[in-house]
Amino acid sequence: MDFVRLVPGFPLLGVVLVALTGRFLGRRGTALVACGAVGLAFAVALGVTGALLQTPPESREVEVSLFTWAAVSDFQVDVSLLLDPLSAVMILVVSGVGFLIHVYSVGYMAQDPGFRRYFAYLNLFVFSMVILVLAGNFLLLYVGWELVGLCSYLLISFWYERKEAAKAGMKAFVTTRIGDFGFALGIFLIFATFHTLDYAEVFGSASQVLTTGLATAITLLLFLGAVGKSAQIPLYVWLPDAMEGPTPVSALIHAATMVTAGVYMVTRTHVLFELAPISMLVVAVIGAATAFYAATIATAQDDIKRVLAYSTISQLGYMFLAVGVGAYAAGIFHLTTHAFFKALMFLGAGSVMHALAGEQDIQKMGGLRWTMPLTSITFLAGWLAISGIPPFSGFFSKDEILASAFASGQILLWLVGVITAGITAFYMSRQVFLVFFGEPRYSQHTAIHAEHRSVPHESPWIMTIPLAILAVLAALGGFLGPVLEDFLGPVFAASEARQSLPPLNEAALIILSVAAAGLGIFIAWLGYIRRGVDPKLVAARLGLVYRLVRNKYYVDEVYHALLIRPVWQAASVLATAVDQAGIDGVVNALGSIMQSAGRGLRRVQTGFVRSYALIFLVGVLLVLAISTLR
Amino acid sequence: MPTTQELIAISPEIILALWALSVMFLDLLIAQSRKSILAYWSLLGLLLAGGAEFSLWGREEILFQGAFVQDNLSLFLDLVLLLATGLSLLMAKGYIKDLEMEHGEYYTLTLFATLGGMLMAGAGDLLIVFLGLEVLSLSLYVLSGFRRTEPMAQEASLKYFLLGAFASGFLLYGIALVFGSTGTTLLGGIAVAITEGGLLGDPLLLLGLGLLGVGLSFKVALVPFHMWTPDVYEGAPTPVAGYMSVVAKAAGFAAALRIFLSAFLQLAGDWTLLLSLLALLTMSGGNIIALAQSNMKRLLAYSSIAHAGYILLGVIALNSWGLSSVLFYLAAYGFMNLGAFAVIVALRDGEREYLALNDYAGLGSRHPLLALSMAIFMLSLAGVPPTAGFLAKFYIFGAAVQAGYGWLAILAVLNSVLAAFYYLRVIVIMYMREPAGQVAKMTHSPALALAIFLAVIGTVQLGLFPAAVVELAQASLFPFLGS
Amino acid sequence: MEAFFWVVAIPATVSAVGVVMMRDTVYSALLLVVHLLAVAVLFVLLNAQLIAAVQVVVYAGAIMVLFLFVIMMLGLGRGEGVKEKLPLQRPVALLFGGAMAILLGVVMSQTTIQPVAGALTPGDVLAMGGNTQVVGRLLFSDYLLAFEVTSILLLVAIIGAVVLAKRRL
Amino acid sequence: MVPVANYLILSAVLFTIGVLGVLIRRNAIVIFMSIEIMLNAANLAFIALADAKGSLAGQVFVFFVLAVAAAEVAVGLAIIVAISRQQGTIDVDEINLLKW
Repeated sequence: MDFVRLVPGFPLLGVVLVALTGRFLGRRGTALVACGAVGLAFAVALGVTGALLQTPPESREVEVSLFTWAAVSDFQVDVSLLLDPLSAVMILVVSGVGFLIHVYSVGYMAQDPGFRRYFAYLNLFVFSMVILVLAGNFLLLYVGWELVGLCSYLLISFWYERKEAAKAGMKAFVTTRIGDFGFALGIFLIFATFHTLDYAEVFGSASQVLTTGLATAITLLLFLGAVGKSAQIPLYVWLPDAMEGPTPVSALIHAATMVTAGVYMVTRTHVLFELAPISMLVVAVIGAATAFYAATIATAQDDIKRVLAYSTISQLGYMFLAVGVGAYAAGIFHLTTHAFFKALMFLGAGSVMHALAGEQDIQKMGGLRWTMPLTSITFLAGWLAISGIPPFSGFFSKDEILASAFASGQILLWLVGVITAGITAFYMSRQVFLVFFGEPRYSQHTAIHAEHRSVPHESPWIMTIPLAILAVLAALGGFLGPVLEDFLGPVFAASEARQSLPPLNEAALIILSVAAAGLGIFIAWLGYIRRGVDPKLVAARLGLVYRLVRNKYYVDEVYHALLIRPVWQAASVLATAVDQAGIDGVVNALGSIMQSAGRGLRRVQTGFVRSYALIFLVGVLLVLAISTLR
Repeated sequence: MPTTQELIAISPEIILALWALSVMFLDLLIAQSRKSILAYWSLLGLLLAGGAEFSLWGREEILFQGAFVQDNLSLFLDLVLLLATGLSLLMAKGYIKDLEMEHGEYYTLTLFATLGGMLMAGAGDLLIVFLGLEVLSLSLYVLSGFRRTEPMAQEASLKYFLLGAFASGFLLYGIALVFGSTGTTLLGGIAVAITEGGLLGDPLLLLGLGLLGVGLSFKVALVPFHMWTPDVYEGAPTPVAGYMSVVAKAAGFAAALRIFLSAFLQLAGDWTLLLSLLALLTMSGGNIIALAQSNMKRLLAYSSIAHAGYILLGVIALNSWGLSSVLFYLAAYGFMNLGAFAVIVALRDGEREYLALNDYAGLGSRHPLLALSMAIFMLSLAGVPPTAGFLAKFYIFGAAVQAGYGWLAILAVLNSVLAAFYYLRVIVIMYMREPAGQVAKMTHSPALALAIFLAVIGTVQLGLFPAAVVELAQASLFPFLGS
Repeated sequence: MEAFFWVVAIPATVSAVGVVMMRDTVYSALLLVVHLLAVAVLFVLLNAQLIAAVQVVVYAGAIMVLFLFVIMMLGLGRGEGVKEKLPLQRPVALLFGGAMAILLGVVMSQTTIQPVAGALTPGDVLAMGGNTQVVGRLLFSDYLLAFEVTSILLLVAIIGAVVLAKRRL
Repeated sequence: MVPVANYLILSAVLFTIGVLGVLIRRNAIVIFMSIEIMLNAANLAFIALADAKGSLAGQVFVFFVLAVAAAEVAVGLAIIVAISRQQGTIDVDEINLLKW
């Protein structure tokens, strides 16, 4: 199974080819190379998974060491790839969905002057993500982790001429860096405890070496990294802004793959998490809270991509809920189905925007099911999947999570999950109804602007075929569930299997969650199709609540008032030359403190040699005092 | 009389000294228009000296009654110094021609400065440390002011000189006190005297060591002894600034390693508090002030200060891992930092240099390869994987954790998070900002291109396949700490 | 002997203070010569005859002449502008300088120096041929490398001085 | 015999005077001369300690320091001459282009 190295190998080759020879390849050649690289990676991923299936379940774990990367004294890190069912599933998702999105991008980005740069970044992303999931030790995991962050940042600010895009990229990079900081510390702590970073060695000796306190510290730090990368409370703020990037990027990185890295990482290190019950609880609670919280925000967003972004945050919350209650296979299962239906919906949204000359406000759409039949049908498949309507994929995976939560005794979290399922069905239905049903509300101007056609048009085949494939997967992917859980079984063998519920209870749970989804859809239907209830009236009636939700709970504003403004004022006292304006986000605030501290301290550098000598003397006194007066 | 064996063992230093002299003589014979021959001639000398270093690998020679030691540690450091010198000469060749200061003395002084650094790296006696430091410093005072009629260069030279001589005074006073306490200036002798004389708590020794540390701190630019750095880097010719940022720092750390390992190892425990404080001040001070810089050379000056702080962590850890990571860091730092300076040198229109950060706007589309190289150096300086800078930081921080300075490592990681801001700002400006006017012009020169290319290769190579260099670094420390 | 020490130490200190205090640079330079000569006398008291001689000939003689020459040639008699831009510099410097002096002084007043094993008394040195001969021999045996490095250092200084100060290269 | 502590304290005092000269004076030449006082103070400490220790190594060291001082003077004065010619001042407070 050595040829697993080709999975990262092909995309890397793609990057090199596109970057170095793209100029000569032309658009067609570039597209071919980039898509081909990822397609081949997918083929290899299929091959290694097949090979893995040939071996008996207990021995499905292959470590391929490429070379010794770093070695000091008795400590050694190899660049090694670990292929086991978990990473096999992940590379299949990454390269498979990645391939479809590559193909879609060929159509979507056809007119863009940055075509070649785009595909170089995209290939680099696939490479980095594959490295992340195939890593055989924490250091390589960290490398992949940082690299995907870098790619995400490059791609969010891909259209850097737009100020918002550049800012959003910076915000994403910096926010996730706060998480990465925790992640790095966690790795350091692991290293300090185990004196190795190899998965097998760490996990093998964890139960003997770790005390509960230490395990809690390590896992909470690791989880901080996951919170940043997977946009959970409180570090979720970057993901909605990340929608400034091209839509296929949002589909690939900010829905299907990179943001799930946190879930993957927690799953991968579940041995450690299980030694720290508190951390498990934290993961589950944060997951459930984020799921609910982001879902409520999504109900009142009008931007087609922002709805999907908050929905992604919410669905990631579900996955964390799953791993938090020990249902790792369920978490990965939902990760997989989510990759299908969320990528599908993002690409569908992209197709819609493509048709409407970049319009993103769902209030200005409507009736598109006639003009864009394929897009609408596929989008509907995604809608039913995420809403949890059987037999669409989301139903199976979400139900699995809820059942696990219930079985683990976390009834409250289960309840939150069910309510969230209802809200999810509501806001997704609202979006579908506003976009594809009812009367067209887009202005003639928009439509005409779109390549001089009076009617919005269906997207070219290169964009619709990936949509169709994803739609099939989103619809039928749920049936993969048992296979997947069976396949993943050995990885989590050590953990206790979920106590199975009596069939009757199981059925009751299913009925409850489907009922919640149905209710959500029904309310949306009432409000947006039948117009029996006027959403505006409801909004007015709800008053404060609506405004809270509509304004994303004023988090940005609260951050601004609590952190940024005071800091800002303090900063302006520190340095008079604070001339930048319009800074938002807690992170930028931190940055601005440092910037103004820098500006302040910079003044110490007066240019007078005598002041330098004086500071030197102060240093001498410091040194002498500490070294003698002990 | 020195024995033949001694002469062979010290042959790299001899070759370099002779080469510097030969450059002076050649300078007389060569017409002004063909002075660049001297650059290649000097490079040949560096190669020969480097070859001599390689052939001496694995030996451990104590020469001149203990005044000089040629062992793997000094050879490793010498190679770093020679490499940095080579890169800086490649950068300098076109630069000094365009800025009308192409005199043979430039090469002579550069070679002598490197020789000074090599003497520090192999010193077995505080006297040799002092003399090596002075050879290095005097050459650098002159090189910083090599653009003789340029007020900024003169100012840089004067400031560096006055503060450098001031610091030398402290260094010398420190040596005097150490001598007073132990009765010798030989490093090995000091160690013996400390053990036999029971001098562990001797106030005179502590005072002396403190002052000695101050002198070296000045050279490697630790806060608060760093004040000269930004001004001198900005005023000095760019290749000289790059040279200084690596060679002076590496030589300073080399001397510090020598002195601490050979003479004061027993006192090491007493210094952790002080060194930790200095490391903290240095990292934070450098990074925070760098955030507010708008001149590329000053930015790199503050960045180099911050890097000295990181390197100090490895010295504090004082185990074989920590010290080998110091060596590795110096090598990695040499490549990435000189690379960044080489890009600055390349961004030049004849005499006009583009030094403002804003001049880098639009570089990404106008000069894609140059911008890509700069991006690699910046990412490496920021410590983003899989570059040399990442691995170097990982080693150093890991060593700190292993030696029980987890809190220091945490602060260092926090610092490198902070540092990412200003390194990335350069990348953002290059790729994501439209230039206000004309995009900066680029000077094409094969030598310069070679320098940048080598630096890129080094930065990437040490990031991906560092094993060989790490092994060398470890082998360098074997005699001191065992494996 | 004790009295003689003070007779020399006080002028050495006073002249050093004078170097720092004098407004006219020429006076500073001349006082520095006095200071160097006084210290040379102390060197003799401390049995370092060769160094004392070198101090007088090279330092007080050659180097100070160079200083005076530069001062005269460039007319640098008063090299300071009238306005003090850093009014706090002087008090703060005195504060920290004083602190350093006290710190050093306290440590040094408590110091007792133990002679090294095999210490040489002045009588021993005399028996070996006198201070000049013994130090001279050391320079060319144990300190050969340092001696050679010093030659390079001086060469660097010469090149440097020429590069910086010559009008045309 | 004069105790070695006397010499050491004298050298500390001289050293401090030199340091203060560097800090307080603005004339580059006087600053430079103050640095010479510092070096000289260190030399005095060296010689005194060499005498007390009974080791000639201290004297040899001072010999080299004198050579170093001479070299520094050559370079330092050259820098000062160049600046004085070009900028017409050697007041270090006036030489203040590089800052922040």
